[in-house]
Amino acid sequence: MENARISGWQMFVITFFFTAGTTWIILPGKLISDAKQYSWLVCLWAMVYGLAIALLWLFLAKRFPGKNLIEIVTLVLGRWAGGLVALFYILYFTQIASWVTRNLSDFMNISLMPRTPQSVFHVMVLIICAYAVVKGIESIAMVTELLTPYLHFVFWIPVTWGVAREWDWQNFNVPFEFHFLNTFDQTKYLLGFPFMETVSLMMLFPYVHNRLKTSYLLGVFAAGTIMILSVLMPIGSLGVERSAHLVYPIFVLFREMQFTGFLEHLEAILAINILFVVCLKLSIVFYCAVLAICQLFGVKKRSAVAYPLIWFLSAYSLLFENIVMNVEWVDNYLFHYYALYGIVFPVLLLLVAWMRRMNHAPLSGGNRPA
Amino acid sequence: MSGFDPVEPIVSEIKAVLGHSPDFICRKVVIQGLSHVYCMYLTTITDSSVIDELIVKPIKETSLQDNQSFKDSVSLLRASIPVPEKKQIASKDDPVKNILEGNCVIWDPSSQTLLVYCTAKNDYRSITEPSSEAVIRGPREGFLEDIESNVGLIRKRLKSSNLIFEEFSIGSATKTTIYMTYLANVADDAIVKEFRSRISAVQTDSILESAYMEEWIQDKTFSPFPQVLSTERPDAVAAKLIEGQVAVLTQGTPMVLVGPLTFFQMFSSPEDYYQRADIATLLRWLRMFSFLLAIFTPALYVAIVSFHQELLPTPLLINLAAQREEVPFPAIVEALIMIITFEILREAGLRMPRIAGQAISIVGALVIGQAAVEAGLVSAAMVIVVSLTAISNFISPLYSFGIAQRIIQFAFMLLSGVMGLFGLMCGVFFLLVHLVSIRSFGVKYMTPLAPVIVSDWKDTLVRIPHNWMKRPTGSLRTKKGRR
Amino acid sequence: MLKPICLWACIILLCTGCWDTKEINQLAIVNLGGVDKNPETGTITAYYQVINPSGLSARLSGGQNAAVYTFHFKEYSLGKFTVKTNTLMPRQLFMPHMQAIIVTERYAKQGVLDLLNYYELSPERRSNIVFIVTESPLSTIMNSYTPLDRIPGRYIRSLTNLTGQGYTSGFEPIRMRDMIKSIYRRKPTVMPTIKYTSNRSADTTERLEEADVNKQSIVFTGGAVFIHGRMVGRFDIPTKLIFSLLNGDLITYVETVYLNGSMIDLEARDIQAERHWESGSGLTMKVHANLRVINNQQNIVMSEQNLHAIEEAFNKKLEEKAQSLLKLARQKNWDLLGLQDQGVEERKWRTFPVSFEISSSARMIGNTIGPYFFEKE
Amino acid sequence: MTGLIALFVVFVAIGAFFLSKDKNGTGRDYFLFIAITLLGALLWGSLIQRRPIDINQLIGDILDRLV
Repeated sequence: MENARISGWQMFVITFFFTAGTTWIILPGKLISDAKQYSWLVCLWAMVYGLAIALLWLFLAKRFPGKNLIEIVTLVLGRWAGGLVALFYILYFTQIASWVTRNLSDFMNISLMPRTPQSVFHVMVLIICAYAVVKGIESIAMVTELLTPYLHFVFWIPVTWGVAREWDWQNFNVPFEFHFLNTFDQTKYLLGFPFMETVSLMMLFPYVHNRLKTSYLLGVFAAGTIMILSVLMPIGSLGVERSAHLVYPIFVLFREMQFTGFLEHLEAILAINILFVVCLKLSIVFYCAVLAICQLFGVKKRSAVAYPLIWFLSAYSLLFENIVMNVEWVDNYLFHYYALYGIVFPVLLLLVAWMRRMNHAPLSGGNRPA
Repeated sequence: MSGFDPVEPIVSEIKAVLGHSPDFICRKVVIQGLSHVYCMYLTTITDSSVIDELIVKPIKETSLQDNQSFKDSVSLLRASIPVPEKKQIASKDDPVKNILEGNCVIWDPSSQTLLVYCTAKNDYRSITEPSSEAVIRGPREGFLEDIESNVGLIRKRLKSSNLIFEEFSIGSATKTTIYMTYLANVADDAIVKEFRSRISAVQTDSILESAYMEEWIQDKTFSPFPQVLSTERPDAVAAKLIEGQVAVLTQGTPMVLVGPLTFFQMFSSPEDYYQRADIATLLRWLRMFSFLLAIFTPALYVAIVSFHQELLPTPLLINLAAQREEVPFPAIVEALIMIITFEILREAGLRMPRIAGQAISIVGALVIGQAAVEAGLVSAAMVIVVSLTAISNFISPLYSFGIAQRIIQFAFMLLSGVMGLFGLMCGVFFLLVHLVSIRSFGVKYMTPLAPVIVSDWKDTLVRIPHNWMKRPTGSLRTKKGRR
Repeated sequence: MLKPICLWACIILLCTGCWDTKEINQLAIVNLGGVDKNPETGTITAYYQVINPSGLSARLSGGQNAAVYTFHFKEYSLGKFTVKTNTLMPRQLFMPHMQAIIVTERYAKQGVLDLLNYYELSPERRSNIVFIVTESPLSTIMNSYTPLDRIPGRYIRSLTNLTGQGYTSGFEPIRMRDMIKSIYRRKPTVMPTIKYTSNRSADTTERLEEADVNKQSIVFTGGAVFIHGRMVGRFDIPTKLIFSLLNGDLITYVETVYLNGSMIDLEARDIQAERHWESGSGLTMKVHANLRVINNQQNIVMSEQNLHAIEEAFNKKLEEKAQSLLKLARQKNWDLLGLQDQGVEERKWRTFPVSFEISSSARMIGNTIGPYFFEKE
Repeated sequence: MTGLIALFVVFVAIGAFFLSKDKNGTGRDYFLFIAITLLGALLWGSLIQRRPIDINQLIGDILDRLV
């Protein structure tokens, strides 16, 4: 556990980039094909769900101040059971990391560099993120801080300009009857994908010394609003049917933006943005994974774990044959699988903690360290 | 060398140590009447006129009789010699060190005491304008090789009692004197302590230039970025001291090290504080823009020309295609050729006499570039790109920062030649992480931007007029501005 | 610190075979594309007009040699063209700079859905290019040089850009993306149609010496109506303008009005076309325009009363045109006003009552206050 | 394929070199370094033999049975 310190603002920025990382690129296409023009409503209740689940984890973290997820698990469930759950969480972090890398290489192959083999993208990005991880969470936090103004400025100015020009309210009354239940069921992966991954940020909670609660919740809230906007924009300018058929509607939106006759080809800017966003999200989740492993096995040097993990992650992210299989898997299993880490384990921890408190001593103030 | 009296063990010892060198003199001076003293010094590093006039002659003339009041010969000697006495020492090895430092040592056998008089010969060059950091408006004074006059130059600017100089003597062979100086009421104690511990922890046999010290006391050895500022301008050092930084003066070199250095201080030249605020801010932005230009132009050119041609507007693409019609090499090879030739020219320019140097390297590049274009080895756009990067590289006020830019420019170009825009952006992320992880004496390298300290922006990204500047920079946790 | 560098080095060694490099000189920069499908045999002919960079840059010798070269290939399915081009084209096909795609009328009539699907699949082909239907044979159009703008692709693009200024978003909705957007809509989209003035293509550079451009050149003749990606009919230019006006795309156009036996040309600017749906009485279209007198041949003194008369005449003229468009829509069963897309049921849209309220205000009258004229004795 | 093996050997060599150079490295560092690299090698091997150990498929099947 390095003695790093993260300020409230840095935690907000980390949470924002972690939650809103690759979702605003991949999900709109699938979401719009499921929920048509009401997809922004889906994002709304997904955000509410995200905030609720975040409160649950904050409550868990408040019960054990100064302890990250792995410490809580080993503390509450003892050595062996705790170790098993910790291994589950490590698998969870590595899976998120490999999916993020896979998303990046899919994007790069589909839109910019079709002939480069995917593993080259994987290994390059993983090396940089491993370097960032070895440099520690303070470096990652500061890089996020440095990149935030650039990423926002370069994304929002062209997008608002382009979308405002081609906005068409006609796109919103596409004939589609809206039933809450079956849309909820169809799009429950949205509850899982961005919002239940933020449990891995619990690894960083002990580093944040002030305003943890507000910055964390604000980060999730900001990510939710970005999700809503990134769904509204393609519907508004490209139309529901077209964005439903596109793999990366935001990317096509960027390609078709024409300002003056001269400034036409802007997709490179978005590609750079996506690369940076993926690098940030990957280094954060990679850091959580490496920290979890170091914590579990009591290893001090992070580089002894980070660099070999590149091999594992680059192999793991090649497991999906193609993007269609990936989307199908996300559609069927993602919510249930993530619920294991997002809901089942935290509630289990709270229960066991509450029960052990019961037979030890009466519940007094709750945050008396065990 | 006059015959010496075997009775004097000390003199024989000194002679044993230094006797072999031709410039060692040991004179036996007889005081009127009864006693005599030995006067030893090295002629090459002492001022012989001072010794003859002010030491030997007074000893000869004083006679024991007319001033009986003195009890013994030592107080007599002190009274008669007008040269300010450095110190009285007793132990055996000190005399050799003092002689080597250019002092004159007098051994009085009757009272068994050693007196040391400072007679060093300081024939240093006069104060001239520092050639590497010339400014249009601002003082023309630069530091000298003599550490004492450097201290004088600083003291002239900072007449404050809080200005503290701590002396160190480092290097077993060279024994160079090192002064660490800071303003006690402003500098942060942690930084000063860090400096002190690092300087005293240096074990080496020789410190000939402040660059040796720089490598010893900097945090991270493998980073192309300088972590300590080396400057020749006393006004810059004074400005930094007021801001709460610590300076290290080294004997024998005009370059003074000032730390802790952060990334954005490298964009401000001392001249910024002598121009009006708005001009200085624009100049600072220009330097930042030229930093980006120097790093990204060749890399972007190679990436776009060989990987992402669709980013170019059609007329430009047609133009480039027409130019590159007869160029045999791919873009990356062409870029490498041009950049390497330009580096060679620049290095040659430096070795030539100062005035011709800069001009030769730029003219050379353009002439060679033009010839290469005619010969069809290189496309015209490439010459523009290379000379643009070279010129924007010259603009950085710090030479070591300029070299760092060239290293990064080279690395980025290789990356974009191999992986296009993707490789370039991976390189940028790697650079950012590296930059952010550097600590200069505990202060984070990208301070006012990475851990966002908005109050500091007023002096790094923008230079606000002096009358608005109330507090010194917060990032150095200075006492006055302590939060 | 050393470790990442070594890792990085072996990565670079690994990918010395940089996959995606393509030299600028090995690119065939396509500027104009044309596609034709033979209805009987189904073979597709694709025309690629490739820019010849050295021909264009004045610096090189001569400059007389051709600015563009046209290749055409025959294949039975669209996907095989990228491979087929290697049989004739010495360079690699480079599509991102294509300015327009020209489709023959007979292909449009068969439905261009397959072309749209193929086109959108690869990110190298951009979908904000102009979609044009041609009446005359594709070979004459694709093999002819154009004056003033030496590259035909840019010639067409600058033509459409000029007309585009009269439309709301600065671009006329005639691009491939508008075509794709309208596939699922019941409101038809109108793509421009062109014709070549002579049946012989001007495929040699002497053409550039001839002064009379009209003899051999591309002319915009009107609009082709597409419903669900299939061409169902044709518009002439005035109906095309009214169609875009009533659908809120048009902001400026020029109208001639007859008053007191003489002709007045008016430029209608900042046209707003709002739709008000009353539940009972159907749709009322409120159109308002600011008028600017461009040409006034009346032989009476310009007065406020005269200006009102001009406005009345303009409103009446526009009302006529709107009603004729409505009649055309109902007669041809094309939902030109997009009523079904806005919720009117399939059965009822043809009898759905639509009324127009047109208002205008004459704002500017140009340099002279009134026209020169002789008092009739 | 051979390139991959060569890269793997180079990686292990560099890793071992750096770990041995660092004095206060405990035995656990070695163990963990070797364990994770072997895990990665195992996964890469399965990928190359076209019979990938598909963890996602595994999760999918388990969830099918459970839900």
